[in-house]
Amino acid sequence: QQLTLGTTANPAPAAIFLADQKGLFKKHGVDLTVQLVTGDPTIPAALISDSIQIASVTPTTFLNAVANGIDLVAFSGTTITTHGSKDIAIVAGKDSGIKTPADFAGKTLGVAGIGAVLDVMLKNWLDQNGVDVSTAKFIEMTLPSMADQLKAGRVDALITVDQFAQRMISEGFGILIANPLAEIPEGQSAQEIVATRAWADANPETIAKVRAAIKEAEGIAKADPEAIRAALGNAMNLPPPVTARIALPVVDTSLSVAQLDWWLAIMKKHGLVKGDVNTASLVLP
Amino acid sequence: MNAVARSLWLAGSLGVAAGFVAVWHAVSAAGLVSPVFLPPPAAVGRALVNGFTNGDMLANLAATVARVFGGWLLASLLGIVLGVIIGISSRARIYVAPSLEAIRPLPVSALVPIFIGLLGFTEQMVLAVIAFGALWPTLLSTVHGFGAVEPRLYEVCRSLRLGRWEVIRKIALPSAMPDILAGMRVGLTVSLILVVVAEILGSREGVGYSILLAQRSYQAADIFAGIFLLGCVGYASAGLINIAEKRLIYWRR
Amino acid sequence: MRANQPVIAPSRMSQGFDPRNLVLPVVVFAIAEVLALAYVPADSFSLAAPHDVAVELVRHLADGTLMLATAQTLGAALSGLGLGGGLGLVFGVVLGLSPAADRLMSVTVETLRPIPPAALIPLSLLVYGFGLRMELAIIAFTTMWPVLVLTRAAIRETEPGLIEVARVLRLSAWRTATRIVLPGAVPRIFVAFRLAAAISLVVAVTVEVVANPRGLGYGMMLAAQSLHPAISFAFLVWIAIVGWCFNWSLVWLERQFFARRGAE
Amino acid sequence: MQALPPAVTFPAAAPAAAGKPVIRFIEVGLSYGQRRILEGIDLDIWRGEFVSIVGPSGCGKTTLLRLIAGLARKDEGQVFYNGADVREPSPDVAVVFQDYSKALLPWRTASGNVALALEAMNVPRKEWADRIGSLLDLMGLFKDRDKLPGQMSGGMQQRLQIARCLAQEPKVLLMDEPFGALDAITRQSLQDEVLRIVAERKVTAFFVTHDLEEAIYLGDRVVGMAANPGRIAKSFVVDLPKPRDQLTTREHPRFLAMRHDLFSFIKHG
Amino acid sequence: MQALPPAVTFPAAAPAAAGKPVIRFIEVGLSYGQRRILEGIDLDIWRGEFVSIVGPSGCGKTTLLRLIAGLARKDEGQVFYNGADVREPSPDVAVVFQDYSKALLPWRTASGNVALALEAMNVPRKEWADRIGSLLDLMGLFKDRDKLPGQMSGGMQQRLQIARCLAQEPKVLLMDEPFGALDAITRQSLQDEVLRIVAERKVTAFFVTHDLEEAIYLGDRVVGMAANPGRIAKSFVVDLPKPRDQLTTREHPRFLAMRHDLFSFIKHG
Ligand SMILES: Nc1ncnc2c1ncn2[C@@H]1O[C@H](COP(=O)(O)OP(=O)(O)OP(=O)(O)O)[C@@H](O)[C@H]1O
Ligand SMILES: Nc1ncnc2c1ncn2[C@@H]1O[C@H](COP(=O)(O)OP(=O)(O)OP(=O)(O)O)[C@@H](O)[C@H]1O
Ligand SMILES: [Mg+2]
Ligand SMILES: [Mg+2]
Repeated sequence: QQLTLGTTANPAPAAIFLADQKGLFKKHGVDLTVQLVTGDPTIPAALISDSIQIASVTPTTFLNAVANGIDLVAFSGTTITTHGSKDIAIVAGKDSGIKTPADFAGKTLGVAGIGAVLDVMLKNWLDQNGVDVSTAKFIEMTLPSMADQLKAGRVDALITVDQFAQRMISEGFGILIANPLAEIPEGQSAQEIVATRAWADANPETIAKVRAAIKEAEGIAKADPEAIRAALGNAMNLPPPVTARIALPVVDTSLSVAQLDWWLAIMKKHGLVKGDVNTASLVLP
Repeated sequence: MNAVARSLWLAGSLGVAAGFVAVWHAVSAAGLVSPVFLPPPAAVGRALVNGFTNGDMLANLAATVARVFGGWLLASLLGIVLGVIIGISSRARIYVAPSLEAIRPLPVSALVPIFIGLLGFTEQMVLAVIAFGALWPTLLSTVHGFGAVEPRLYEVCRSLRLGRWEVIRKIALPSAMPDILAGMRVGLTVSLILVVVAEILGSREGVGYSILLAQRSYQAADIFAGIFLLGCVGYASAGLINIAEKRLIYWRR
Repeated sequence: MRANQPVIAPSRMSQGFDPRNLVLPVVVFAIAEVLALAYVPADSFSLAAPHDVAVELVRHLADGTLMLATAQTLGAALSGLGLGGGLGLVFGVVLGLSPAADRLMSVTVETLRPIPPAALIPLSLLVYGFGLRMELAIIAFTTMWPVLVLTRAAIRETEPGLIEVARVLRLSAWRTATRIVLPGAVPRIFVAFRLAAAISLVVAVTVEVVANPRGLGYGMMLAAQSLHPAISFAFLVWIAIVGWCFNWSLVWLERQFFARRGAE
Repeated sequence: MQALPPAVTFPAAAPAAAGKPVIRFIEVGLSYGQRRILEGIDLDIWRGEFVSIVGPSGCGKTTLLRLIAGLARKDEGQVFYNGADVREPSPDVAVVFQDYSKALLPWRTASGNVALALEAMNVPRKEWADRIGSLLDLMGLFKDRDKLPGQMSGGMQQRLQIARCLAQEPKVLLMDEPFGALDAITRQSLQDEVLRIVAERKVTAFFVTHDLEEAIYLGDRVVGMAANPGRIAKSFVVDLPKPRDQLTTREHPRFLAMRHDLFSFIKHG
Repeated sequence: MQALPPAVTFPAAAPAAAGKPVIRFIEVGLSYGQRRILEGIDLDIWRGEFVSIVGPSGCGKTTLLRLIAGLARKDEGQVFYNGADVREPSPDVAVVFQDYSKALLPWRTASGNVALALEAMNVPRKEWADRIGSLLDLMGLFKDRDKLPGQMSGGMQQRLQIARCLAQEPKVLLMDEPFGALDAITRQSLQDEVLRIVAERKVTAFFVTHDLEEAIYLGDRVVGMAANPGRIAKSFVVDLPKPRDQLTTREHPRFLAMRHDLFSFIKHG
């Protein structure tokens, strides 16, 4: 059986890239191709249409899909957050007048996608720091264009990932305000590996094989974090200087209902998910 | 056609549309397509009612309609002016037209970053994006209309020694008017399509933006409610163009 | 004496190729290059200087990746245009010839027309999955309307005298359409198709950018996401070139058609 | 021109043939907006009859012809063709339009324009070449058969339209100033051709013209219209011997008398 | 028609006025593709002269007229207007086109179409109403002034075009079968109007017609063309007294003699 695994180009599914490049899927008896897709939100439809059978999706996409009746289940995690990770940064413009969290009220803030992981992170951070989220205006922009937007003063602050944040700060037009990962409990799931419930029910052995392959990749990653760097550079075809500086994610493929609950609670609080989700049934044992 | 006949035709037309809605209902009732992606018509109706009573659908609609018409008028004006210039000037045809032909097929979504770079996340940016995309149908039709003027009329102008501007204003534009209006009709549709793109990429509140948010959270009924609103705007504006057509090409009937 | 030349001219925007066509693009590129040298850092994540774009363009052309992507995008655009344009032509002719059908369909047509292709992507993806078919369906849907509207208008432009000729000859509806109305409308229908061709390309690329992992749009998006702005712009420039060629071949076809018709 | 003979009277109505009329107008009236164009038109045309219509410019001749063709709507009265109400064009009827330049397909050659009529009648394709060739020859257009209408002179276009109508082999031929753009000689020879064809095929003809001599020369009956509103003000039988001949007929004293009569009718209404 | 007088000869060339000709053709030739349309055209037209052109359908009359108007290109020879090469239309020259229905703006009323000429000449707007009114009146179209061309009969459209050309107050009037769609009476009265205007304003006229009598009645000179290739085959001065008059002039023995002569020229080439 020929399988396709869909994911967007980002560091979270590092274990998958690693397993793919090391031939671990083949080794465990699955014929699997990794397909990069350009947007997370299209993944549920692609799963249902059977264009891809497995996907690595962000918790926001996953929970939203489930909340609206798309019956997906997760059977593995990818990477988790740690306080030490600088992967995500909240950066303000030099001339925006933002120094402290309180200054965010009423400002224009850039995010990569309304309702997506970074957006949720930013809103959660604002909320934790006592800012009324509803006073701020959120604007969508692509990650690579964020530096230009901030420089031109089109947004007052934004949430972005490490390599872009470094550029803004080192060139002097951005000020690092916070590292939101340091302010949430450690060990939150960055992405989950999912399939439709129907497919998962029909292919338990395949799932076991995929899990085994990813587990093995996790082992390699834990032993040699630099292996991830190469795998990410390869999989996403990054320029070598970027690959060299990329902040390495922490691979951890265990997944618990509690991790999903944490996301769900924040999303609910900010009205980013409608409907009820029974997280207990969402993680395959 | 008198008022009675007109309303009968409208009723018939609504009947046909209702037929399509019935087919849609049957499809979703039979479960042929997941309701997550194709909601039943009733759910869309509820979403609409809910949007107008609880949400800010009305404000969104007003903002979007203003953008569509602003952008479309800008596009039509640009299209006609450029079309006239290309229609009459061989120099414009040599130097400018080929470049226009090359940027014509560029996906607007790929160009939006450039527009944002120039204009920021502003209302002007949204208008510029719409104008850029909706300009082509009118431009092409105008150029064609100018080429299709009865040659004898041009000869009349030449023997009357009308100036260029007069030829344009008195002969070519009226004669090309049916073509121009047809182009503007298509341009309006393109504007409606682009307003969604522009609102999404420019983060401007409106029907398009609400469609995006609904899409992000898989709220199919809200997506279709937004589409339905765009459809209504489309229908209403088509009616306006019909009226314009009746007044501007009275001599055709 | 150039007396027979019309004062105002032809229905096409551009004729054959002329070196002077390149003046404007060259000037724009030169300005862009100067600006880029002055303001764009060499390792920018979102902008690139024209010469870097040119280098990437040549490289990707040489290694065949661009060609494969072009084939995929163009294949989808062409087949979508064929399907959508064909349907639009048929419906446009029917609605143009029959005022009753036109009035009955008006609500349906006018409300379906503005459906943004982006809104159809999830639905089409769901039904067809990744690949040619989902893209084709959206392109066909989007290109159908302009062809329909412009064909309908073209048909209404038919010289009333000729319609009367058809009536007194008692030509069947089919013959009236094929012998009188369509030949007269052909120049305008070509305009419609040239417009729809550009739209088909735009929609193909958009669908690829948003969802479909194939073709030029996907390549462009992936390059942007993996922080290769020069490659991304190379794709964009290439899309412009492909679009220009696409349009040019339609103009060429049009000219062949009229040359033949003139000689017939 | 010799001195005119004293005015004579001519029989006014002409139920020349027995049976029912092919075309029958009963109290037909027609208005455009407030303007009354036709009023109280009563006219019967019999099988094989050649009726010439004359009248001042704008009096409604073309409108009358379009009523028979089924191309115009009437407001009052009735128009019958072969006993049936005229609702739409009949396949037996061919129309030569006054506005010849708008009645030809600009993208088809002379042959192609004639072929249109053959297509309409489903004539087998192998017969086309012969029939098109002989018709174009008849109209003196054989060597121009590959020209497009835009490459033809006014007179050539007019003849081409006549060729297409003859290709229809109609039972009724409605002609609206078909020879208006032709020179005297071509005109005379085509007049004779039309007379011959009409006689041979027993065609009923309705012929609008401004040339009074032509109206008499061709007609079995001449109908004179008056304007404002358009109505039939005169109608007489042309009792000149047949077959007619350009020289002798036109010099026939009755011809000259009729001509004079018609002229003064047109002049004084 | 009475017995014809013995054939007479007429002076062939007519340098009626002194000085230079207004229009001068020198060895003009023209082809469309392989087909030779005009060959070796030599023709001088003098100020105030009224030249009638006759010839078989398709012989090149319209083409000749378009050369003077600056609307057609020639392949050989030269065409001069007032001593200068004709490159493009001159403001002094008005053209009445043969296909009248194509030469009117379909979106303008009768008044609007005449106004076009006034606009072209920058006539002050307050003079328009009067001038348009009197021209339309002259053409018998006053009560139709608010009609669109599509609502007018063929003859009305033709008259409207003439009105527009007269509004130009041209020095040279080129007319291509301007009366082709008019009834005999309207035609005669317009003939007289044209003669009057031409004489009053000393207009030079170039008049293409198929009506031989009309050619003689109006012309100071009649030029006969032959076809294949189009060339000037006959040219004679009409030495009938002026002012002319529909009754006496047309019965003048020399008129009849010329008519006969022209007829046999057209017939036998
Ligand atoms: N569509 C229309 N709207 C208004 N009036 C019209 C329309 N069509 C024709 N008429 C009027 O009807 C009258 C008769 O027109 P018709 O064409 O029958 O005249 P005709 O006798 O053929 O004249 P001619 O000899 O000049 O061709 C004219 O006064 C004309 O203005
Ligand atoms: N564009 C063209 N291409 C080819 N041949 C042409 C073109 N225009 C005119 N001709 C030919 O030139 C010849 C002369 O045409 P022209 O219109 O001058 O004739 P005419 O004397 O005005 O005839 P008529 O009395 O029928 O109007 C015709 O044989 C015609 O076919
Ligand atoms: Mg008429
Ligand atoms: Mg001519």
